[in-house]
Amino acid sequence: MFLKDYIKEVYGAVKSLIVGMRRTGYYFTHHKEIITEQYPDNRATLKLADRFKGEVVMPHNENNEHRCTGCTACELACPNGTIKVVTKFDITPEGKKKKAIDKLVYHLELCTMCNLCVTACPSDAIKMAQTFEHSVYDRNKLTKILNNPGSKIMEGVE
Amino acid sequence: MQNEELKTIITELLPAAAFEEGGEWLNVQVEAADLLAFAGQLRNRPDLNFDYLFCLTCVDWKTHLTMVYHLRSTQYKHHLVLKVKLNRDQPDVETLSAIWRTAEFLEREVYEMFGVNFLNHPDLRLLILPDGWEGKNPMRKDFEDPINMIKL
Amino acid sequence: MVEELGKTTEGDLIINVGPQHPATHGVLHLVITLNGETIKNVEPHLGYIHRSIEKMSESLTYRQFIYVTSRMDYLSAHINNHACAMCVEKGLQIEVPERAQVIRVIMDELTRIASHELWWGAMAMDLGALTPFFYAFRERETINEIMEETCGARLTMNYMVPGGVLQDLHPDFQRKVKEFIQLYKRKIHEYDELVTGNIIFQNRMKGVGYLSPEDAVSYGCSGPVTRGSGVSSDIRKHYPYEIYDKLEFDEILETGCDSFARYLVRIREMEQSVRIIEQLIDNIPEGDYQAKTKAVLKLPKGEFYQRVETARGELGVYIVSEGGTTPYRIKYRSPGFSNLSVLNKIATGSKLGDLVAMMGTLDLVIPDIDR
Amino acid sequence: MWSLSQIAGSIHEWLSTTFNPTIALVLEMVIAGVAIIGLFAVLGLVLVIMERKVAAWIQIRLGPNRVGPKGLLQSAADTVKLLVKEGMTPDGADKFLFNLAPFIAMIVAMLLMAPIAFAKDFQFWDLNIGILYVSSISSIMVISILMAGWSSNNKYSLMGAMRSGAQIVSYELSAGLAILTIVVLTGSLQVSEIVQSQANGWWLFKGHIPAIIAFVIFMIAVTAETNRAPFDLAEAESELTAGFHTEYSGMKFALFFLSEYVNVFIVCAIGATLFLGGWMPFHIGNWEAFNHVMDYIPSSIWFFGKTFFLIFLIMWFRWTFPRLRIDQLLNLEWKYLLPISMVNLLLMTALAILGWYF
Repeated sequence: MFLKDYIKEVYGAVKSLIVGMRRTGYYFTHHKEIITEQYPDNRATLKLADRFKGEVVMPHNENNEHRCTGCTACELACPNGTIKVVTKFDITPEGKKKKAIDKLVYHLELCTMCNLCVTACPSDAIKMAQTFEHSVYDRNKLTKILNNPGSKIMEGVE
Repeated sequence: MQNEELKTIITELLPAAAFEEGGEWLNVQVEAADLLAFAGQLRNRPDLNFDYLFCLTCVDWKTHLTMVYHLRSTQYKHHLVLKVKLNRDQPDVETLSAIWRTAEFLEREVYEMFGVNFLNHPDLRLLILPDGWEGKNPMRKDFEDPINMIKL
Repeated sequence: MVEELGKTTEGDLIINVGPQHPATHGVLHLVITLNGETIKNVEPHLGYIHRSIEKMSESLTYRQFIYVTSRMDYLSAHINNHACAMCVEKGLQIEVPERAQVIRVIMDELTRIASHELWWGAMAMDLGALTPFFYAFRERETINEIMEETCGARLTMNYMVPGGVLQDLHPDFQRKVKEFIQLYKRKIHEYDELVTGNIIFQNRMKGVGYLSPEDAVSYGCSGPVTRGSGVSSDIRKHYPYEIYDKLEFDEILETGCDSFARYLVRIREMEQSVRIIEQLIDNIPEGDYQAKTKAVLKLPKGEFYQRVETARGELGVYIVSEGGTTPYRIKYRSPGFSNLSVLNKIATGSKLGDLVAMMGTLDLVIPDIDR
Repeated sequence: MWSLSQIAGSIHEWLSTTFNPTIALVLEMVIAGVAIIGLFAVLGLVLVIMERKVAAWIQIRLGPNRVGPKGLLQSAADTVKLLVKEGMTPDGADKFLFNLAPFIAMIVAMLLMAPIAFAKDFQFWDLNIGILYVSSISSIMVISILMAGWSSNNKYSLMGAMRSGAQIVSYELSAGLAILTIVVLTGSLQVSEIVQSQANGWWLFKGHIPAIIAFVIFMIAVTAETNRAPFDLAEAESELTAGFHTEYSGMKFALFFLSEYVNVFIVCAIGATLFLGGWMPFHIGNWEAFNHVMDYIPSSIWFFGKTFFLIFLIMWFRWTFPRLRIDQLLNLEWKYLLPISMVNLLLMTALAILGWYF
């Protein structure tokens, strides 16, 4: 009886090992199952999801105009102090003073891509871009100014 | 067991207990001196059987500290929130680690974060803060760290 | 150090496992007293990744503090966010639209599967089998891609907001999830072939790390750790939130009380999560994905406690509000912290090699312990 | 057709005709030494790249594919990296032993090369106790591991070394008994005679079930003896970070690494010699045409083919199984392998006495 159990035990053990080896052997011989993505080489075909949160950008149209009114909603919504809105006063053709942005400073190094600023923006001035290769040699380069130099607010955006 | 039933039993056990209204669960406020005996009864009385201490924390109210114990019975599925007011300058309270073993770890965290001194704790040492930490307890409201804390 | 431990006698060996060690998967620091290969005492030293999220949350608004909690238990980030969002909703008495509830539950269960997949691979790696890790990541990757498509990120999604979810589902979401379920069902038997049925693996797990049901309750363990000891503790079953009370799923209980029981609980929990997703994926109701909320949220004065079942156990969010825009005090009851406290109890007397098996089945995520 | 023995013979002839006998002998020794060191290095490179590719394919990855054609020069690049790295010696270490240990590991591995028959009539030293020599020299290996573990002055290293000491000493028993079953059949310890006795069929096939059991036990035992997964407790990276070579870096680490792979090669070569007929081609009974085709393949290719097949088996084990615990490891040896191999040896002796083998 003891011997029978002993042999049964050894048989069960060996069988479980062989089952495992069959599985790894299957993958060893079936190379089409390989899932490696060769990242820097596949840059051309690499497609990120369109909602991917890479960095905050401010889209400009062809006349170098953006939609930002300088309301600082994004600055208030940001949990990390990533965004600083610097405002100035423009003189409109009617001679009135109007608040506009001078600079929208964005600290990429502090950003956690939480998307709160984009949802907070009442005029859809900022959005998330799908870039992700952010590494640079100088930390200062991560501090970005989102509005292009000389850009103006689009007509009709309040 | 419903909150009302619990209330009557607890009033029997400890007439000095004060109840707070408004919360999801029954809130009971007891004196620090009564805590150990009262907690033992909550744990061991068969019809209460609060065997699961699922949250232990402390709140700094600037004038005083409040220990908050969230209790649950895995058998009857009723809840109780136990609160103990502590003196802010000399916060001493009996440890509950003999009743619920999980309290040992959670109390160590409260000890270093709030400076609450747990009497008769088996192993009251710093757990999260680095060895040789001196100065104030980080989770208290008046804690200031000009280097690491960024005010927005 | 020697005097500190107190229990040391001559001939004992004290080794530091961590803060940088291959088996601790993070910066957990265990000071282990050994007698030969036998463990006499395990003492965790925490705080290497303590970011004081509780203190941080005190200065963030009710919309902002949710994103920080993704960084606690980063493997079930969705579920952490979910707990916080629900706690705020509880305080404001916001009615969440049904569509948002269903989306949240699907996301939670996907997160749970992803977390268990990673745990499975990492635990097999701890025990010396390096191959399962890659098989687990193959499946997890598809979940991450689904998350990336809908939420815009792979790990720290920040998808839950008070009142619902941040964005509507991606149009491809349902198709992709169904594809994932098919892939999962096609591949799950490999897990049994490679690991569960393997005799070496079973010998490493069975009878290791015995945790009695009484201890599991007394030490405040939760999640698969208690269910491996036969204590029913699934928050989704006992204190259902969102639409869990309308769903059909089983609470997995194993009575082995050892590492293998905890292992089986997690493996079978993945199947239950798939079952939940299958029930919901074709029945996502139409409607709003977010309730109308004010721009600035102010919780009324009071205390609010909300708990959910994360992949690791019971996560509680305790908010004390003074009526302002920021919480007065937040306490996160993290499952890992209590589960870690039991390690000394179950590890004493076993071999050093067993320690990695126990840490593996306790499924410790260090940022969740340290917060 | 050229063969290794012809090349060796012509070198010998040219040397003996050109120089006087003493100088010729010295030159031959130098050539043999250089050849062994060369083989040692080449084997290390080949086995490392092979292991990495096997691991990658099992793990549904591509593996190294950047350096050289299909990544074949990856291990050469790694060697260069290890060579230029700083070889650190920890402050608290026993410096003499610490620096000596990797060399002992390497020297042992090189000594073990001597009696292996690489091809027909091509052997460095065909001594009449070849198999005994191999099993005794290979036990010196444990000394280098213990030395490394002790002198590192690191608790992880020490534990790894102690584990490996217990492991190697106990697994040598079943490896030895498995070898003995074949020695019983051939009646000789000389490697060339063992190979010669398999001219009409390999012992794995001729020796009935006991030979197969002995082969399985041999493979398990040598996997343990070379400290490879699932028996890699000496380095157990999830428990002991890197075990006995935790403190080693640069070329000293590389020597350990290299000697591990060369040891794998040697034990597999011994296994191929004992059970799979060494350099003997594969013959089936009276199939003259088939046997002739088999004979046409050079003997060195037969030998290396068999050896690399066994190495692949060991790699396959490594990338499939979890690691054993120390007490289970010793249980496996003392409760299962040792009794089985003892009974097996008895059976084989009975078979040999009765002549019940082909």
